[in-house]
Amino acid sequence: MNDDYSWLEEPQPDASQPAAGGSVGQRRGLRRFLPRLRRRRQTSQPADQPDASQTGAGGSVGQRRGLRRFLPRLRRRRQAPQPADQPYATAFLGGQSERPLTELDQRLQALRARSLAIEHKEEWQELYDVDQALTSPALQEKPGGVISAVALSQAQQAQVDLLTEIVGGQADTAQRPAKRGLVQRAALSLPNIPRLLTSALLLLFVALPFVSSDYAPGALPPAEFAADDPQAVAFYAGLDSLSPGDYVLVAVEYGLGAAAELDALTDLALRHIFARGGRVILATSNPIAYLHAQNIIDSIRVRAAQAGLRLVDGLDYLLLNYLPGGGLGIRELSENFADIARRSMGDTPTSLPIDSLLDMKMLLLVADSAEDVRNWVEQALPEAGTRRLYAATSLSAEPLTRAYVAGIDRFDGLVVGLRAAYTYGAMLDATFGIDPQTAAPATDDSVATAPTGGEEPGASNAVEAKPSPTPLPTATPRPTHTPMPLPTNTAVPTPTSTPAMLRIVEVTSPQSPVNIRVGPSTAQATLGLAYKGDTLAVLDTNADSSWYKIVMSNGWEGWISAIVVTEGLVPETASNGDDSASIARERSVMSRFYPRRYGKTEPRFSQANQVPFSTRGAIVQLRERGAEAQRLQALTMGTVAAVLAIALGNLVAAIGALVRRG
Amino acid sequence: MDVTTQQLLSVLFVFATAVLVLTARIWQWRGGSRRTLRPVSAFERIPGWSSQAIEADRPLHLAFGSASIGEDNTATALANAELFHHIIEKNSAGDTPPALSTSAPTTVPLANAKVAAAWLGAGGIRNVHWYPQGKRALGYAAGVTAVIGDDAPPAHILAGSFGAELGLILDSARRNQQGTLAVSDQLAGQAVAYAMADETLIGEELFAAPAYVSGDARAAADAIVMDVWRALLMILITMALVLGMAGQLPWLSGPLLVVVAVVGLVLGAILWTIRRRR
Amino acid sequence: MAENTLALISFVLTLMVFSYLLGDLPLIRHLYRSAVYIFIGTSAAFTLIVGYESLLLPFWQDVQNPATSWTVLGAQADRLIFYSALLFAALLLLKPVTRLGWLTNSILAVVVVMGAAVAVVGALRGTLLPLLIATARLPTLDADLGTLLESLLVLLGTLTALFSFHYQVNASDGGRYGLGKGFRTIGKALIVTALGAIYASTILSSLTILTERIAFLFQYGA
Amino acid sequence: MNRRPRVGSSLATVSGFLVGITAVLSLLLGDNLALFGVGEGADALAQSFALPGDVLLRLLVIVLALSIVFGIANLLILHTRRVAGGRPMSGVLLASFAGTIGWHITQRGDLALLETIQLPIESALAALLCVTLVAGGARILTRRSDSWGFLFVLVVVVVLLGSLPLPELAPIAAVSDWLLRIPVQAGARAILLGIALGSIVVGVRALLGQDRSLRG
Repeated sequence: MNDDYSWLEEPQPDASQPAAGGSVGQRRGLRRFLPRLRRRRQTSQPADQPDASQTGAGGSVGQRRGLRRFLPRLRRRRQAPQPADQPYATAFLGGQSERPLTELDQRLQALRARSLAIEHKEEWQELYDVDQALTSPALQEKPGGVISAVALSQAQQAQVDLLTEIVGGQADTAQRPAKRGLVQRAALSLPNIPRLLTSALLLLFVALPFVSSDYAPGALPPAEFAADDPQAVAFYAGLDSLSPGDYVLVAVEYGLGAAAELDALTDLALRHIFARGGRVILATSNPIAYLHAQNIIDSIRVRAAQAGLRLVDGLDYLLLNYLPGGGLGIRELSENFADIARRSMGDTPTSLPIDSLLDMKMLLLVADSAEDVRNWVEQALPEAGTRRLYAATSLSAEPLTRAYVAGIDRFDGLVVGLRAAYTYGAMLDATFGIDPQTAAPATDDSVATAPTGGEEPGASNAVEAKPSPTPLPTATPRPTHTPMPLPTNTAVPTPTSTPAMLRIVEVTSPQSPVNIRVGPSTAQATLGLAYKGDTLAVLDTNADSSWYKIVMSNGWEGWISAIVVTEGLVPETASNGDDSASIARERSVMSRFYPRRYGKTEPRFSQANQVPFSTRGAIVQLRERGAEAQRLQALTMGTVAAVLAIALGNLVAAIGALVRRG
Repeated sequence: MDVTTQQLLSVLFVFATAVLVLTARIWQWRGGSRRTLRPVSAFERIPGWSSQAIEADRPLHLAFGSASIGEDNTATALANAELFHHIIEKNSAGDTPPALSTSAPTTVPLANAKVAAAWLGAGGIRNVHWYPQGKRALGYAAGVTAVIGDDAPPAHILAGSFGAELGLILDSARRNQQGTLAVSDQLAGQAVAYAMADETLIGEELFAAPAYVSGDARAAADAIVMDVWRALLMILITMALVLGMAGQLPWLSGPLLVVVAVVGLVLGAILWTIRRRR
Repeated sequence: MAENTLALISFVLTLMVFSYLLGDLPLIRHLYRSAVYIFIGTSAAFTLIVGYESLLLPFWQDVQNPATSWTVLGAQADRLIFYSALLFAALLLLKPVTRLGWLTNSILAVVVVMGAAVAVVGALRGTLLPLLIATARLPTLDADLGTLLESLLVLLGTLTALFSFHYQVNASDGGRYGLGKGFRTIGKALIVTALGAIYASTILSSLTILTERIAFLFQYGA
Repeated sequence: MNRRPRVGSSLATVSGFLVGITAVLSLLLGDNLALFGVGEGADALAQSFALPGDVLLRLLVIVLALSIVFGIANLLILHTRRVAGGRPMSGVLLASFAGTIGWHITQRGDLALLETIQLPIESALAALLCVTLVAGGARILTRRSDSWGFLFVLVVVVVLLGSLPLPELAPIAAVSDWLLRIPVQAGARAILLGIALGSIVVGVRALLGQDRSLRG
């Protein structure tokens, strides 16, 4: 085995014996050797580290000779120069023989004993041992060989002796770094001044725009993506081309660290999709992003619910289980989409009519690193037929992502960073800029127009009674198998003009939640859950009144055991007359869906997509607007500070280097 | 290019790579290359750090980052493991085994196995750190700065998969005057490594690292295979370009590309042999 | 907990992390450290929670349900897959303490190789082939001269940068002279340029996050 | 040097080899019906071809999902040991871990902790990263005082300036735009191709059982 280090590892036969020339006068022992190794390394550290040379006070030129000087020479004799030209200490420890073992202190003795015990393990056992079969023993050079005979020349020996004289007195200063001297520790713990200046400069500049509007340089981003950024234009056009019922796979691939940069884009894109009537399948290969995505979608949903727009977990959006293993999980998603979707929903049979990536209209990726972009491009895009990929990335992922967008056919649009988010928001506002309160029915392009005040926020309870067509995609390859009523079935009893009393049950069982079942028997499948305090409208009872047929807030019908509820009557107007009350009730029901209770079944329903287009646009309007403009100005200031710091720091360094050379 | 052609090309590529890997191994084993690997200064620092760690009785810090077996960066994790194996082995004379850190849980068994197999010294206390989690893991970076920083390693060898969070580790290492070697298969991490680490490798050099550190001829075989493929790719691109520019042929048709691939392969192999002979 | 308390906690934690900037001062260093330790603890816990609730539990329930099946092989096969996965993981976890080295090694080999297979397939079909094709297809003759030149430049740049990775050099001159040297220099310049641009955009990215934190501090302070 | 293969390592390499070849072929070819002709049974053939890849993938995904346990176990053991070894700080970690789990169990699914503790610390760390990156950028030439360092600094400064929305800097923005469009694109492509190549070569080596890690 022609291993270029093997000679270093081979102990000399008489290594444990005191060598012949091992006189007391020869101080080239381990103790002498090791500190020198250390000191030399330290002096060779970059010159900008002032403390580095402190321990090497004796770091004269002479020290640099010695081992490093003669080692290359050793190597050259081997005719096989290796890149690594410094020796490993292990080898030296093993090779040391000039000093009687008994003179060494305990630790060094132990080190040495161990280094002798080390044999270079040879573990190359190839498959079918091809190498072995094809290699004749003659070709395998024995380790040791030439090299073990090499000794120091007289001149080298003299040099080394001289060195030993010079540094000998300090040999015992070998210390652990942990036991630094007091002064040194104090120096270390003092803040590094240039660094502190840099931080202060940066923080100051970033903070200024928040303090006073006088420091607001630079123009805010335009209200529309510029034509010279075709990829951003394509991104907007792509998302805007969605029609109601289209599914979009949204990959949320960023952790909380990038939330401040990418949340705005995610939020806008989701709202855009919802506003176009699309449905969202969220996927992520990052566990924390899984939780974070829940929060994002929940905040959208809660705001939307205030405007009477219901977004429903399981139909309008679905958060897929977290995909473990990065690219592998994404590959698994593209191979077994239906399976993952089913598992993500619990074991409720679902009407989700998708079973592969091909049922998506497009893929949308929000990512903070080029790696994630690469993973989705490599593992999902090839499996997605002709579907296109759109991406929103952080600035740090931009250069590489651009290389991909330019190079890969079905990778279409790209928006980057907070600036794009600002423009994106402005564009959405312009597109969906209809005030939700005064929505004009004429703009409704997708669903049968609801003529009677259905556009009012909060009035969707009334709308849902009307038989509007379900905008489920019709071109799905697999027929939907829904053993339960479709969302459009009579939801709440049709409002009548005369106030009437509505028969309800309230869940009173101390053991909450209780199951809502498909039929009047505990043997039936579970359809959903009801919680203590929930009220449910009663449609019917079974023969012996031991089960109530109820309608869930989503419009689905189910059965609940009489044991766990108490019957009552409420004025029917409360359910659809008073907006605020109905919203409040709605939200209290909605809050039952938040947070997701993993592994439990929950009612799923959809009404958002039956709401006219004009009102759906409200979902865009309803977003929280942060201090985006201020943050953008702070970003500009921060960039200026960064440029200043980098330019000045490097200028000083360059001048310093010139002075040192001159 | 239709799917079938792509798949056929892929299979061809994998097969050819396999053949090349085996051939290069055998060839390298027999005579060894007369050409040397181009010098990479970063590798020359490792022995010094190793010595320092032994002398000061501190653990070296070897970091996988988010390189994980079973995931898409398996190759990185394997190359790392190989590199770390050599470093640990050469560090075996010391009292303290190196600290390995990773943010990918699957790498924990691998790292443990590596220490167990390569550490020939005493103690053998496994010193593998996992911090949560995954790619661009600030938790991991912070964990390294706080926890491993406490152990005061003389140097950090950060060869694996890191994002920009590498900046935190490098900054804290510099503050404590610890040496750093950094390389990442993620570009953001690579850029940070280039700007802030004492020593850096670039991208692919990571995959050739075992060849440098071990000096093992067989490890160098991989570097050779990559060289060959790179040359072939360059030839392929150029040929496809020329053909495409000529516009004479309905280029990018499946069969044509296969022909080009085969011709390129043969040409490359011939060129390669000639250069060897010389 | 009241909104205010939560905001106060966030505020204090943010400041604790920022205390890192003050350096390794005796007491202050513990602020940063404890923030980091808290952070690692919670994020490990969240990772575990997500792993359990959103992965293992659904898998487990799925296996119990005879009505669903992962593959054409049916529910029995699912169960087999699931239990062997459990066994695999257990053996890997116990690798340091078991004597079944050959078995755990085989399992490790399977995991490694599967990962490698996915990586190889992905790298081939996702990156290598598409980028090769795109690179070669870059210059379209009917485009105007400027575009053509630009795309040719990208192409040549890609080639030279690829070349600069070449590991082997002639032993005689160490790769210091000749045409190879020139190409290598240009290629390296391109790579350094790319890295510089990425570094700059990484700074911008983290600056964006810094602005958010500062905005939060101000918002709370006000 | 004993070079006789052990039973265990052969088993590992052989099983790795078989699994690897199956997985690569299955993943590469399994989804393409055209490859199997259009005749009767082609569909079934393609499906059965894709099956091993699917099964293996599934198996691995579950193993990976379970692997989180390795990480957690490692973290807890290590830090318990550190607490025992007189490093009380590790106790903070253990406490916050236990606290989060406890919170999650008692406050079923409430994500408030995520927003209150996790988010601020992680954002603050990312913000801190900004400072370290700028500070690191300010001393590039101190460390690397050659033409490469100079080029690097130049590109960083130009790209940063180019990102500023100031009309006075339009020429610089143009340069930075050109940089990003041509040289950066070329360099990034080369690095991407290089990494893909590296993964393939190392991956294939692992498939062939030539990797030492398989023998742990």
